[in-house]
Amino acid sequence: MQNSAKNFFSKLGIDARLLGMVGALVVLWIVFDLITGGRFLTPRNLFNLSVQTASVAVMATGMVFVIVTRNIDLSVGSMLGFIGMVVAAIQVQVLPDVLGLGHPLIWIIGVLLAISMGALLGAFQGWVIGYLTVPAFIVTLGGFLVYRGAMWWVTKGQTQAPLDATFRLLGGGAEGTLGETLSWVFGVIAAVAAVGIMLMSRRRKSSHGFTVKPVWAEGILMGLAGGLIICFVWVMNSYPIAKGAMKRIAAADGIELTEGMVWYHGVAIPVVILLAVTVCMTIVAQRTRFGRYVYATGGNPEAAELSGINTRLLTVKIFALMGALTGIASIIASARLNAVDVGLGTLDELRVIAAAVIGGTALSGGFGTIYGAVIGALIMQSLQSGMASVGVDAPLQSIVVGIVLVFAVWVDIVYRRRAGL
Amino acid sequence: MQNSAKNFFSKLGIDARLLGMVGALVVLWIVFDLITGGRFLTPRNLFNLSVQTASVAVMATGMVFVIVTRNIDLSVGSMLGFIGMVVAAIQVQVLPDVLGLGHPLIWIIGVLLAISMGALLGAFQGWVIGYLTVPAFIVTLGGFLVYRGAMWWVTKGQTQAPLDATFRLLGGGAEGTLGETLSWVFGVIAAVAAVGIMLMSRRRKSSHGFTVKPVWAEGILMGLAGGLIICFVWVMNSYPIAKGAMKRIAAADGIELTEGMVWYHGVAIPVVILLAVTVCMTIVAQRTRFGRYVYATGGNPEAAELSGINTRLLTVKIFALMGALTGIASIIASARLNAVDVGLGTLDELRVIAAAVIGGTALSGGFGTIYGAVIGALIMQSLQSGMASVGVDAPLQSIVVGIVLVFAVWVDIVYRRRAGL
Amino acid sequence: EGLTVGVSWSNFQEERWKTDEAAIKAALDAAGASYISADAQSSSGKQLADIESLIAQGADALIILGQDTAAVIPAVQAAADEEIPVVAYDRLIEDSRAFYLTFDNVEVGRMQARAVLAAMPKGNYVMIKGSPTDPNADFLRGGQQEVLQAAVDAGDITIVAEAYTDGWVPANAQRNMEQILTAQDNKVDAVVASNDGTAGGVVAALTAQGLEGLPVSGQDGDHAALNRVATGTQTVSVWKDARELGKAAGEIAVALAGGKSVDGAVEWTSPGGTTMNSMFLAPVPISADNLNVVVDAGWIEKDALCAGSTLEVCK
Amino acid sequence: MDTKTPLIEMKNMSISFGGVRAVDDVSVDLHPGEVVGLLGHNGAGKSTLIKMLSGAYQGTGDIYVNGEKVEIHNPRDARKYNIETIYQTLALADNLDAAANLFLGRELLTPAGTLDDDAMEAETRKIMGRLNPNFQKFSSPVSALSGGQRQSVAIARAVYFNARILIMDEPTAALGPQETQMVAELIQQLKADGIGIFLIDHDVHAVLQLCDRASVMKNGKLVGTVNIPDVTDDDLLSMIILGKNPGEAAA
Amino acid sequence: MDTKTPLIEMKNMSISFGGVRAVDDVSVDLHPGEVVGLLGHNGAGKSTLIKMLSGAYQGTGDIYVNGEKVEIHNPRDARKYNIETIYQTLALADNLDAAANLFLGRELLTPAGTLDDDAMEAETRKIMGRLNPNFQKFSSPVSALSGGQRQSVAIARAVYFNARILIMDEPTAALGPQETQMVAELIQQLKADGIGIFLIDHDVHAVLQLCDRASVMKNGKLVGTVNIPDVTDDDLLSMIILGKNPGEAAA
Ligand SMILES: Nc1ncnc2c1ncn2[C@@H]1O[C@H](COP(=O)(O)OP(=O)(O)OP(=O)(O)O)[C@@H](O)[C@H]1O
Ligand SMILES: Nc1ncnc2c1ncn2[C@@H]1O[C@H](COP(=O)(O)OP(=O)(O)OP(=O)(O)O)[C@@H](O)[C@H]1O
Ligand SMILES: O[C@@H]1[C@@H](O)[C@H](O)OC[C@H]1O
Ligand SMILES: [Mg+2]
Ligand SMILES: [Mg+2]
Repeated sequence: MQNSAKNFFSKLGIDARLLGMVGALVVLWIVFDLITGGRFLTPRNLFNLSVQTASVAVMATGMVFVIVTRNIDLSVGSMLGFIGMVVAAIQVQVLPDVLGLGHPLIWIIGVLLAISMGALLGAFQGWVIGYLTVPAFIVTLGGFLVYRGAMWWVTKGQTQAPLDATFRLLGGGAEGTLGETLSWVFGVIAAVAAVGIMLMSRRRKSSHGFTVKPVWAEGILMGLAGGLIICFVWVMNSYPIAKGAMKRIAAADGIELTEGMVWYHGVAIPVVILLAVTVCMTIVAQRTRFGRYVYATGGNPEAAELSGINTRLLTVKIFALMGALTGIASIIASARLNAVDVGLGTLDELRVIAAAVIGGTALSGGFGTIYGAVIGALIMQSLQSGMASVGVDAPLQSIVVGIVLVFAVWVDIVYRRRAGL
Repeated sequence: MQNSAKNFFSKLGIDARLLGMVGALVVLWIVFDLITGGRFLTPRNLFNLSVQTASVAVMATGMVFVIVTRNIDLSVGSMLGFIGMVVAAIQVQVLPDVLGLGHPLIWIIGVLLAISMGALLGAFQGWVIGYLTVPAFIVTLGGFLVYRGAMWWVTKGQTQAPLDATFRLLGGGAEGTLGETLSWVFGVIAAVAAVGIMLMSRRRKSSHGFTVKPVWAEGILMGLAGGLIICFVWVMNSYPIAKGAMKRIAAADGIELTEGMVWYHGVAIPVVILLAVTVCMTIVAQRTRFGRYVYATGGNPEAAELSGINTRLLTVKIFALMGALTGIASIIASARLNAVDVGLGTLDELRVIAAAVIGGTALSGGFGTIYGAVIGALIMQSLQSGMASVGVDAPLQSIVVGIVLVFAVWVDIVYRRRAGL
Repeated sequence: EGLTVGVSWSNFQEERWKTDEAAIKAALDAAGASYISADAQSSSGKQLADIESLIAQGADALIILGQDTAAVIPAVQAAADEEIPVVAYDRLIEDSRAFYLTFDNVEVGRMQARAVLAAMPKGNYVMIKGSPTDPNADFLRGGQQEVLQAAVDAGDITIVAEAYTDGWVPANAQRNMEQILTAQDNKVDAVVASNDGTAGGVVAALTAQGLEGLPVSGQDGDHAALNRVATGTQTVSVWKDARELGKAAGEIAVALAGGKSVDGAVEWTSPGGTTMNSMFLAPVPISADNLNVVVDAGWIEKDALCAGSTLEVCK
Repeated sequence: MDTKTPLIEMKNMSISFGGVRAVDDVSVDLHPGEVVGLLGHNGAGKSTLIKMLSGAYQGTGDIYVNGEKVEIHNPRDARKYNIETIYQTLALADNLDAAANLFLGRELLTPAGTLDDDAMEAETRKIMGRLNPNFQKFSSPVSALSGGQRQSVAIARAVYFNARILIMDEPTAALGPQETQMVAELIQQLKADGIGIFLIDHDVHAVLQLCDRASVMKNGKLVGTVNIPDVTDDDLLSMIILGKNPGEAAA
Repeated sequence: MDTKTPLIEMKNMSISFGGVRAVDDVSVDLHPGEVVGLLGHNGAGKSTLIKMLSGAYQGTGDIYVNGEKVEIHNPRDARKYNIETIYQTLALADNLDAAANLFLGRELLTPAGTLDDDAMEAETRKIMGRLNPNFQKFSSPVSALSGGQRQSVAIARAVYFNARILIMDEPTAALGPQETQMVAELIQQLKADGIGIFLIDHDVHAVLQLCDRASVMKNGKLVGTVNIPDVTDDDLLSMIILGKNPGEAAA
């Protein structure tokens, strides 16, 4: 029995680790759902969860590359705060005076500034790590201190709010979603693309004469991938927008509300951003030279250097990428809160590292997947939100998170040892 | 010129790194002294500095072993807080009821409890790291979260104070010193011991027919070692106890105070503890099997295991030692504050790691010295106290500390590369 | 007369402290005294080291914003040994040798609850507390409970959920509020949030559900919060005019250093039984009705206050 | 030789990595004063087989030392039975000097119980002088040594401590001609002292010269064990390459 | 041969580590289609010398490629001049499979610019088939390969990419007899293709068989360079061990 299940999954070619993580997530969800009397697995809560996860998950995808190359980035939380504060201050204090309140350029400038600031700061850290060969732990610990201090200086500690109305959409909320129709369009396109890519890869493999999965296995996989995407959109599309928010939106758009009218959220914009980042980063990791060099360097830095890889420059690029993703995360986090205070991003570095590691990235370098990190972030966030729903006090929450973190990594290690990896 | 100076130092056999660190410290001191108009290099401030450094420095000596074996301990700050809270709660709420307020057993129980709690918690973490092979980063990150949460639960966040009067002496202050006479005795014994050890090692070396340093070099070194110790005692013995404190002490001891009477502090008890820890840890590192195995394991864990070293058990021992030292540091920190609040130890893990790394411990494992870590702690503390004296704003302070940290490590790396290490 | 006053801050995290500092400086300038300071970055241990260093620098009087009421006592001890007077600034120090100058935090809690209760006398209440590691969080919560107790007993209001906010971080308050709204199916009628930062997180969560406009409390008079009051998404921000407090602190420190007594000082006994000289300033609850107070006081520019507001004061 | 109890008997040893059998039901033995060569193509399983004896890997099968069944779970267990190993990867602590590596796990102590570094260095000078007279870098960490110098240190470590069973995994791969010659002489001498040696070496001539018997592996399986006096180098090569046993098995 | 411009000339190369001269004023050259052996005791400085050519170390001295002075600061520079190296330590990324290692730094791409893993695997199967027919572990990370299997991968990587100058640092140290034979044949074939090869090998017989000239080093200095047809194995051994030049220098 057990063996035939194993066989089934190995034929499917699904990584058992992925299976394990998804299993853990499902168990967690069911447990919380039982404790909260069915309030956890509702479209509403799943929508919340997806939005709450986005910022940390975006950074976690970058942290995979950082950790794979045997580095660490302790600065992401502070950097997120610093970038957020600068962008918010400009949005609140400078741009409205220059361009006029609500000018459409404001959010664009904000977004570009956040990403390019992140990339620049990250590149600088990467340069110190790669070229001056100071360990990443130290450089980013220094960054952690510097950005937190610098963040305070930007506005002498003053909270910046409210943010630009368009910018705010990037953080989700009732307005910040694709809406029903667009969500379906998005879902169908994504599902078709997923199946298409799988087909193409199969064709390429067989053209080289390699053995491919049996047709039934490939079929199941395609069905699963497409189905999951559609299913996700369906869930997001069954979360109705609250009455009050509908009124607000209707008023803003000049629509007449009638009695029985119901609108649904659909996929939140930060989640769309997260999915886009995940897909891009997966492609980078698996299908580009850059990604290959990241893993090679993680496996053996000297060998990579001797193979003609410019590992120093690579380090700069990895940290610049991490920084750019932190910039994106900063946009999501600040837009979602519609404010930036000096505490923004506190402890996020630990959440991000934990997400990557729970997702199977090895701190000793060389191994880690993007989807793993995203699922890791989802697990962490489910745990935290679940406990908040149940009403667990913050100190107890931190105890539980600490224990689960160690436990999850331990299970992963046992699994890897069994599998002979 | 330059060459002959180099030659001089190399004949003396003084490690150029040590020289560099001491040089940095001296420069720092002089700069702060100039800025503060001579208020920095006073017996009083040096006394303060020595006491302020003690708690972090004690932990830094243990962190050397942790980092040398390619591990890290992010939990020390939280663990310090947790131990402190438990010991304080017992001291304040339990023992006085059982034994009577001020009972002499109270402080002894407190000390033993702190050290054994630390050793136990550390050993448990070490077991998870060594035997379950979960990376230290994760295990101690988990510990960081768990202890902080647990600390709150001990007393539901309530600060515990005041502590037992004798226990309090372990934290320094006007009462918590050796006093003048004992300080001199301590100094002379230490100086004689230092010179004696150097003599013995010389004799042993020449008995094996190895070349030894020229007599003049050895003489200078002995003079330096002895002189520094005496000089330190002399400085501590020229810091007079404030009038108010004298009255208090006199009243407590039933001594009559006369007009011109002056008492001096002498060496503070936490500093005596720190020195004892430093000497013991140095002996462990350099002259015992355990220490040798620590470094061997750091250099090549597999090779150490294949050489018959039980590296798992070794990990348990290293973390137990780190925990015990954290217990000692917790005693010093809480006794000094005469209270334990839920913030005790916050960010100490970063200070401790920074001290060890600034002191030349390599995060890639295999290298690091105990005295380096202590000097590293002293540099960090001098920087912080100095900036506080100068009145630098806190956010700016954290920026400066961040930059100095990276800079110090970079200088060390450049030096090592030059020296071909 | 060349006095030096040392100020030890517990941290600069919240928006208000920079204002307090400016006020203290101004008061000292006026008295011809000089200002030295240090920031403990939320660590009692560092605060002790800071104070030692301030004393070493020759401070004649100390103003201390204690990170912790008890853990700061050795510092007071050290000051007393040197016969230097100490002003316990904003937060209590349980030591009779200190002069206690504050806005009453329990009173702040009461004001928060009062304003919310006035806006929503019946219904489901959510309590968003401060950081579990800040003793003020429980003082505030205590004051809030005092006011709400009667209504709770009468069955008018139900406290359906409460949560600490780790580190006072607004994002944490937002997540907690989202989960509470989900758990309560949006059946929430009012939120007592303990400061303006957490109130910001709460309002963000409410807005996503179209519930903006529910009564929400705060404190500190943060500019963003005052703007929320002006636009109707926050009910009250209890304003502790930091400039008053700072000014008083500077003056008291100079007086004490000169061996003079302080006008208006009262003898007060703390809940812990310590009797000490003290002075209490009255916090002002700022709501839509009295926004002019903060503008008139020059605390905030009208532009910043009024962005997006349709209130009378803003016209 | 076959009549005495063997020093080592390994019976039906097997081990898999992720489903692949790296060693598959292999039995070999070793008598006192005997050198048994282990031969085979790359990846045949030689290193893996002997790592089960030295405690680095845990497989299945039975190990007998002096006729008694023993359990070897880790390198410490192996040392208990005086089994010493020179690993193909050398297994040195790169940050320590030659003396510290040589005595790793068996440090000399002063009467006070502390490390006697001076005594260890003195001993190291003696030993290395015999094994590699060119060697002078006593105070450098072994990371600063050349490939061959490192190998010398690894060899010195294994032979210094009264091993009764010595496992040498390609001990001369990185050595120069002179150093190789010295190792050959060393093996002769250890043999004369009654020590049993498993020698893995790709050089068939060296095996013919130094070994009493040779076991050949292919794809994890034992092809056969032969008495060296009975075979030619071509016999050995055909066993290695074709996996054919000439039929002269000795054990 | 001496009349044409040499493929490589290294003149007066020196490098020190922490005050010790590992290579001291050594000059060697290499012509197209020529195999030059580098010999010397352990620690003589052979690996260090060639690492200056492959860009792994920076020393002093001048390097000429085809008569033109070049600067080689890192391995990328060396690749630019088609200098390929098989390092003594192999330099493989342990977590990647054979194909990824073989193409590391020169991946095959699809028209869309993404990695063409399938094409790379197909090529790898071809190449490894020629070099080591026993090899089957194409989808395992190279950490799961035996010492000799890893060496095969390293060799394949160096020879696949139209090297014009090939540096081989003890390429057969870990190889079995059959695999060693295949490498010897490979060298012959590369030579015929006009490639210049520096071969470091401790086996004097292999050097005599494969090389045209040999340079011998001792303690970082060049003892001398000889034409192989002019010397016996004893001549070479005495150069290596005693550091005596028989006087027949060729270059
Ligand atoms: N990175 C390094 N740091 C310090 N010393 C080094 C370093 N690399 C090599 N050496 C020293 O330089 C000398 C030459 O070493 P090299 O590796 O070139 O020798 P080799 O001739 O290749 O020897 P082998 O035959 O053992 O491989 C040796 O004495 C070695 O100790
Ligand atoms: N740790 C490991 N994980 C997975 N597979 C391994 C591991 N170690 C060895 N193998 C596999 O086991 C087989 C035997 O390897 P082993 O190292 O014993 O060969 P060997 O005979 O010593 O070869 P060589 O002559 O090349 O040293 C090889 O196919 C190798 O790929
Ligand atoms: O003013 C508040 C202060 O009293 C509390 O201690 O910390 C948070 C602040 O908002
Ligand atoms: Mg092998
Ligand atoms: Mg070499």
